[in-house]
Amino acid sequence: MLGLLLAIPFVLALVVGMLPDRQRRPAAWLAGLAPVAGLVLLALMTPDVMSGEGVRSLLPWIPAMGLDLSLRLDGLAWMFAGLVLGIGALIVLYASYYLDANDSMPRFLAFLLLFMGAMLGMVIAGNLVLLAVFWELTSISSFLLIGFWNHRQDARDGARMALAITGAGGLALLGGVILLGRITGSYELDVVLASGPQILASPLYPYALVLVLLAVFTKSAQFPFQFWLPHAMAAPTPVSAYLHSATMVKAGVFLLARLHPALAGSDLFFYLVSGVGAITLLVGAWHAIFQHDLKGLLAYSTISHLGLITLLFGLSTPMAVVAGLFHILNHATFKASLFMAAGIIDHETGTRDMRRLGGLLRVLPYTGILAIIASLAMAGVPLLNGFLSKEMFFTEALEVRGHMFMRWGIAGAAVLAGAFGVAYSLRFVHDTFFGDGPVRIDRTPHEPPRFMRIPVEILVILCLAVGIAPALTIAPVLQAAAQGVLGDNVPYYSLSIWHGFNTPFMMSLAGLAAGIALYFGIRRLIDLYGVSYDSRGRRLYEWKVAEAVRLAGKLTARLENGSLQRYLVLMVLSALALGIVPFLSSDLVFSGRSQPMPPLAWLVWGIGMVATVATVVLHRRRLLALVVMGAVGLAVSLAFVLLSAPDLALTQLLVEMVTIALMLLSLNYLPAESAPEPSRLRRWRDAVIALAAGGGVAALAYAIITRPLDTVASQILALSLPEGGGSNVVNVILVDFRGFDTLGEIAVFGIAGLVVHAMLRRARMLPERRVEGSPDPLVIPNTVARLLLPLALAVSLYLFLRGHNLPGGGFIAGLVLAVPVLLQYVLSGNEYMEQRLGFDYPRVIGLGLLLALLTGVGSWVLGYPYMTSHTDYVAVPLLGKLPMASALVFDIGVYLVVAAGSLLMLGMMAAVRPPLHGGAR
Amino acid sequence: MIQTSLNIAMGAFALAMVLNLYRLLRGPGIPDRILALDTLYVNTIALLVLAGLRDTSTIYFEAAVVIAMLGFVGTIVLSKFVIRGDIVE
Amino acid sequence: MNFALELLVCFLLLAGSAFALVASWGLAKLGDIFKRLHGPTKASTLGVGGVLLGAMLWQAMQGTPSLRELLITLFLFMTAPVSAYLVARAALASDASLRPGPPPGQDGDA
Amino acid sequence: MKRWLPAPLLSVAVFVVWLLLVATTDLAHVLLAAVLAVFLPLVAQRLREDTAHMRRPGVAARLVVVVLWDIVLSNIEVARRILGRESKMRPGFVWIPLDITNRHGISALAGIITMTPGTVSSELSPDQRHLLVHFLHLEDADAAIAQIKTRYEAPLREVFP
Amino acid sequence: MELALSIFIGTLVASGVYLLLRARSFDIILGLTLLSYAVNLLIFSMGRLAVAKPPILDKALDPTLANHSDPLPQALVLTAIVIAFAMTAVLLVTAVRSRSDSRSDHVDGSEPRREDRP
Amino acid sequence: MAHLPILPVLLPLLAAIVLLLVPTRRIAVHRFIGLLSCAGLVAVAATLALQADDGGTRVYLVGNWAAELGIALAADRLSAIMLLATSLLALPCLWFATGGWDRRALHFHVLFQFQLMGLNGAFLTADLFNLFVFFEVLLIASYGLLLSGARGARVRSGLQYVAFNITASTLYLFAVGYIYGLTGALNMAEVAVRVAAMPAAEAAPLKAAAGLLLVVFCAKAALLPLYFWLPETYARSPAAVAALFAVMTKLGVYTVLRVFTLVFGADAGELANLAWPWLLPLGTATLVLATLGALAAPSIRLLAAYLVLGSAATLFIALGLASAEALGAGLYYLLHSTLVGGAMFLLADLIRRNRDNAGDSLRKLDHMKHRTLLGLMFFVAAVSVAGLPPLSGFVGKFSLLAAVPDAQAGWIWPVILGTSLMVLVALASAASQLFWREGGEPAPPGAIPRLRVQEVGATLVLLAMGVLLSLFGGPVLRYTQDAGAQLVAPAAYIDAVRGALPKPGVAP
Ligand code: NA
Ligand code: NA
Repeated sequence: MLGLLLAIPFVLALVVGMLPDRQRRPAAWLAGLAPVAGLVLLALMTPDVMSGEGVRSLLPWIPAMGLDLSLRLDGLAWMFAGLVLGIGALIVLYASYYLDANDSMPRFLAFLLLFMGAMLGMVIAGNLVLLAVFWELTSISSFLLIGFWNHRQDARDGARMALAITGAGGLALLGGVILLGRITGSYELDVVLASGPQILASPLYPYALVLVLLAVFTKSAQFPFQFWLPHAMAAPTPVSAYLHSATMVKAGVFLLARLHPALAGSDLFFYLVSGVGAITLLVGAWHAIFQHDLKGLLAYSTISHLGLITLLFGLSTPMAVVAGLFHILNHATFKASLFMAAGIIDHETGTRDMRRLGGLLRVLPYTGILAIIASLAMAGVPLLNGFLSKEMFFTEALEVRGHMFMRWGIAGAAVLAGAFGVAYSLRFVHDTFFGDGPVRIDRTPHEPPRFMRIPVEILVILCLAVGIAPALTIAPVLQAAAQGVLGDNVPYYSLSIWHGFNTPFMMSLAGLAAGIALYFGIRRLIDLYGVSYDSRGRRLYEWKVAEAVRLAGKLTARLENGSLQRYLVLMVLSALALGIVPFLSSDLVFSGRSQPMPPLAWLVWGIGMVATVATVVLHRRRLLALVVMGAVGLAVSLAFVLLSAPDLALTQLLVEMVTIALMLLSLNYLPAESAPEPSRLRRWRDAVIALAAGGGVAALAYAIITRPLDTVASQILALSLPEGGGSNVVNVILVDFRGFDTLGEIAVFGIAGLVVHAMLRRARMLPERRVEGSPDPLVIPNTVARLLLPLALAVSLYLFLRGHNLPGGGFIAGLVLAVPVLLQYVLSGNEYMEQRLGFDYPRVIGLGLLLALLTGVGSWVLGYPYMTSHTDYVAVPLLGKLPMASALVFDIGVYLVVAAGSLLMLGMMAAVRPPLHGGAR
Repeated sequence: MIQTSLNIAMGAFALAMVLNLYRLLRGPGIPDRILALDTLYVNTIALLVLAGLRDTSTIYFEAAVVIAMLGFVGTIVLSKFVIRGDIVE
Repeated sequence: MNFALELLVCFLLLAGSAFALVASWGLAKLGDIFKRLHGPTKASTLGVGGVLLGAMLWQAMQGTPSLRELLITLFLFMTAPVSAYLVARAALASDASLRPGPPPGQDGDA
Repeated sequence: MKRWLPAPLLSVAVFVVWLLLVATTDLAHVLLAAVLAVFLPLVAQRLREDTAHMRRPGVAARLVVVVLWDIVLSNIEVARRILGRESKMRPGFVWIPLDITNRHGISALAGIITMTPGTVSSELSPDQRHLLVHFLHLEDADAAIAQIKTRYEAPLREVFP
Repeated sequence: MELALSIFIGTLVASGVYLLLRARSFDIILGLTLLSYAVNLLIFSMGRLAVAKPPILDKALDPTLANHSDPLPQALVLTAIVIAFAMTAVLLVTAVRSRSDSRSDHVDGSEPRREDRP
Repeated sequence: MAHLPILPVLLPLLAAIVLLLVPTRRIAVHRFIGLLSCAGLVAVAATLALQADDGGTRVYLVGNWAAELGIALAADRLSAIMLLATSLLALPCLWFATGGWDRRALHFHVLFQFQLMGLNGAFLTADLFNLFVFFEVLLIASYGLLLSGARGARVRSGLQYVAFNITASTLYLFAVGYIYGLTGALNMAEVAVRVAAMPAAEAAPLKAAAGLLLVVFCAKAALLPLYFWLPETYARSPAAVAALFAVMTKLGVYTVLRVFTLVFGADAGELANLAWPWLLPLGTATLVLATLGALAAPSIRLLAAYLVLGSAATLFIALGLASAEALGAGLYYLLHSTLVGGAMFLLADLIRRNRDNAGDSLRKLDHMKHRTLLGLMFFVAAVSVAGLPPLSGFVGKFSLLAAVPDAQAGWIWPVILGTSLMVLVALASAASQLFWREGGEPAPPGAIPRLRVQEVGATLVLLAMGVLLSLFGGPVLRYTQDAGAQLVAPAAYIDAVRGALPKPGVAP
């Protein structure tokens, strides 16, 4: 049943939200259904609540984080649920008359229901995490509601501010919740609430308390976070009436009540909560006096009343708790009705500015009376509900324990706040309904539609009923709620309206008198209408946000300056740092033995070193650098030859050729020289970094290669011939042991071809230099190159076939095929080649990959893992037995991909055409 | 005797390569350097063959063949670039 | 006989390497690109050729006759002139002052 | 025949090259070489619109011998010049008028010139009627032209008509 | 020999890193090429150095590391060479396209307006 | 079924091959094949995930060689999670691209499949060098995806991206080289055993090598100070590609997680727990900076990029804590941020195209078409990204907070909570700017491309996944926490990989 209660608003929100804008009436009916149905369900559950047992339901959700859909309806929750649903019902009714034709009714009501559901969820949550979830949901949905009139700047700002402040509180709540969970070992409310002493004794308690209080204070607009609330008044009035009387802002004090058993009882709690409450009480009330906007006045009044409630919970005596709960109810009723009245006035006059209003009792007598009664309740005038809870407050204020300063301070604050409350209530009534006016309004006000008034009437009647006959009306509710907070500690209290001429009563009277005097005193002393009140909190907030954004932008631009040079230098430096740090605490040991240097190695070494340095020195003249780098490549290849790696040498040589060709092809579209770099400092810095990197790499390499190594390669060597079927172990590794690498490698190669294809197919680029005149046919080289081609094909095939046993293999062979074809491109031109060699290279790449893939899959048929190679000897007539390793077929795939990939790259680079509409650089 | 001549021959080729390197670095023109690189490759072929002879190993052969057959590709491509600016037209 | 052959091998190796060395010496020493061009083209023929011949002979003496080195010679003979030709063309292209006049009887835009 | 063996000489070359590469005369490889000898030129055919047709193998053989001998001489000659005083050199360019028109012939001539005494072919005129030759040491241009034309071009014209 | 090779690798790295930190795309490509030489030699040398012991099995020799150089790093380097080539190709084409589109071969896409801050 | 662990690699490869063989102009066929492959991957990944939930590690010996000799793939919970995240992201991304981008970028479908192949391979392989190969596969495919059809600024940021990643890959090779030189093995499990047995005297070089690895992984995962390239590159990528890239930073995170729990984890003797002390502060700092970037982002795509960056940084905090619980929370967060981050990029593109003139600028005002739908989608995405309840971001962040030990809570909590708040502010102001304000001249009707079903559908699907992730948070979080527990006790993985026996029989 609790689940249903919770689900109704959400489901209906979804339904209502999907209605088209013009379906205003159905939307209102459906939306109204939610609170009404909820109230019915709540009523059905009332007996269980009253009996003190409460209702519970549990649905596992995310047990791993201690978050379950645990719902729990005790007295407190019941009271709040009633408040949320009851006032919610009235708000829906009110809103359906309030919104005008331009506003999307379904959307508004959907948001409202969403919010209602969130509130409801929060109050009946039986799990702290779940409570936090709904807590944040109220922030989110209130964002949508406050910003509903989003064409207005103040609405947008107000919404964002409310979200930021209450969202921040919600985040703090998460922290608090986790700490509570850590202390008690559970997030279940039943457990947490029963662990009060344990929590108070925990070293984590202060942190948990502060975090939870942050949530409470932000949500309930306590000092110094109160400033968001007045700005939330940019919302449509039904929203204000709902959020700022009964629901949103009450969430904070609800949490205070909810966690009272777990958190209250320490000095810290007392001083923090009651201190903040007292300050807020005064600050809010004082500011309320000087508002000109009806809703602004009500907003500050709300802040003040929330301060009062907070203060009461801070006092923590059972009686104070009861008073707090009582005031929650009372405030909700009178404040909601006042907001609605303000909305009606706004609706009828087009303004909420009290400086332009006045004398409205004449034109809106009925609404006026209602509003005046509610204001009196707000002022704490006897026979109205506000009086009762205020008197309880005075009683408690007198019984404050603790430091003397605190005792007197709170008692004084109570009287003072009472006076302020009277003053602003007076202002509300006086400036609106009496005196001159209204002025400068462009419409004729008259009483609002019948149904728009009904909610106000109901609420005002409640104010009266409670004020006159509390025992008959509110007593059971309060009792249940108090039981929810205090358990068996509910004190005896009397809800009678008359307790005799005791001190609290005298305080009430004093406050009343002082308030009246204050109001009229102020009017006489200063030009109240001239006071322009500006929210310092808001200004501070906006300045802070703007400043934060500005600083963030500056910092970001500073860090990410779009310079690749910086990004790369950072990477090099990071590598240097992490490479060097280990040696700070231990030395790099050069322990091993070196082999003597063969004479030939000196040559290779010398060529390599000299050419490398020369490449750097000459790098700005690019063609030159390229030629010199050719010598580096040669030296590296020779080093491979010398050090027993013939396959590597071959590959390096061939790749070198293709690379040079590619670089030259690109160089045609790049400047011939690198522009000089202006900063000498940077070059020196880079040189130092480069030397450090080189030195580090070399030292580490030397230290490693002079020590012995126990490598898996010994097994590979042993297995290569008997099980891999080849005596060129490198090739056996490539196509068999680590054939999977090769599969990836040829994929990379093929993709590179595709990427180049994709980037250049439609590209038109203007070459850097263009020699005039038609291209030279280069007859002589051409003739030779064509003669060479079939021979090169033969060599390529040869290298391919023997690769498994001797240096060679698919990759090398593929390049040996590609390089002579490249030569044909160079000598015969692109057009000529495309006419004659118009292969669909991407497709050949695909075929090669397919072959490689299928070879591997072939072993599945035999029940072996992918790429298990199978060597078989096929008897061919005349030729005898030929070895047919599946690895060979795989190598064909490699061959195809490499040849097609490199030709695709070269061909695409070659085929680039100049732009259609010339245009010089 | 053979060993000695082998060593002398290799030394000669090594020296030749050093001279090539000198030209490669000195220039002055790009064609000079291309020529130097080309010669470096050619001398390398001989060096590889000699090394194979010395180590009685055939593994150097492939590299030698490939350089002989395709080593001039670099020369052609670079020269073509100097001649036309665009190596494939 | 064997000694004579061995002597021949030595001669071939030494002569080849000597030619190659001289060629590279020329490349390093001579003053302009066209003069330099002459040495290396020769080196790739006789220099490497001599070494290859010696190598083949030696291998035959060792009982592992191989003609594969011929391939290297074949390819070198095919490619070396092309290299020289293109380097010469490049030299002509990169420095107009080196270029002689057009062939007799033709315009200057050859 | 022409369809399957468009360039018999090339086929022979492939056949020989293959056997040289594998360095064996196993029946399998001989067969494979034969297959390749047919197949590879066909593949290469895609890129070659004209094929070298050689005549007069005798003349060709004689030319080869001459050229090989000249190469040896050329090396000695060039070595002498390189080792000698550079100031004594009289390098120079000569445009050699060509009578040979076959592309392959011209290429062969250019190659031979490059490999033989003191000469490097440097450029072919666009109309393919003149070959620019650089001489390391040029004393008498006309004599040089005459020598090249008789010693190399004439036999080449017979081989590549 | 180990020391010489290490020094060569170090030189390649230093040169490569210096070029890598230049501002022009082609310089970076040259730098990366040098770095890839370096890394190839490095990986290769991690199998330890051996002269005249190619990892090609011979019936006469036991298939052990005493007679053959470590084939595994060689196979790795082969893969690395190929991949580096593919990457270079893509980088080159990107550099060319970037130059063509932004009319600058500066890696940041535009000529520096004021003096570079070091 | 025995071949299941290799399917995530072979399936996209096969698809790519088939796509290469089908002519490019048959776009419908291309789309069908691509989507089919992605759907297949989802199925395979889900099956693997279910299998892996028995706590075992499935080892697949490619080529039937023992793991240390050949290349082994290993699928445990972590791998399964990554595979699932990838495929779940890929399917909608591809669907989105079929809205039209795939026509404009040559080879789009092929490259997309290759990218998946690379990602999946990287998530599965147990071999350090094979990891490099798959890195390269996915990187080069990503270059293609980024650059195909690109011009102007996109090419330039592509150039930076390519150069940066090639440098990182080179660095990786250095690291792998050193590691092989020190341990003589490449298989991670084998390396782990050898590392653990390493005498203390030799630890320093190994630490240096591990440090280089860490730098590379962090460059991929975009950790301070190596992330600066990311925002611009991602913001300039085509939407479907940027969305897919949301998993790329996670790849960096994955590799750190894998290698530094397995090889340099708790059991690594002298080298135990090498990475974590670096990651915690750097991750925190990155998170802060990424959030500031989000706060200041001038465009919605940049905003999305910073959010993705921030999510990776959050993961690093989880990594730095290195407890089973934190890792579990982190992995959940990884799933969430991958899917929702992807959605954010797709959404950014939809928003950009439905504004008249201002594009995705958050500075300029404009008119927005389809305001309600897009606004709603943005709202859901924002709630999720900001870590607000009840969506997945909340679950992830909350579990992470809960996993922070008391000692570190004092500074990690404020950072995580504070950055959440800033993200909230940034998103709220972006939403207010985009959906609540109007300005400028409205474009003539028809000038704005209409919303395509594929694009909206794909975005909705991704958002829905985020919602489902929260709805089924129970089992998912349980799974990721089990995965976390598996990671902090790597012995089982090591034994499984090293103990896997090649199948005896006729081979070779
Ligand atoms: Na196998
Ligand atoms: Na071109």
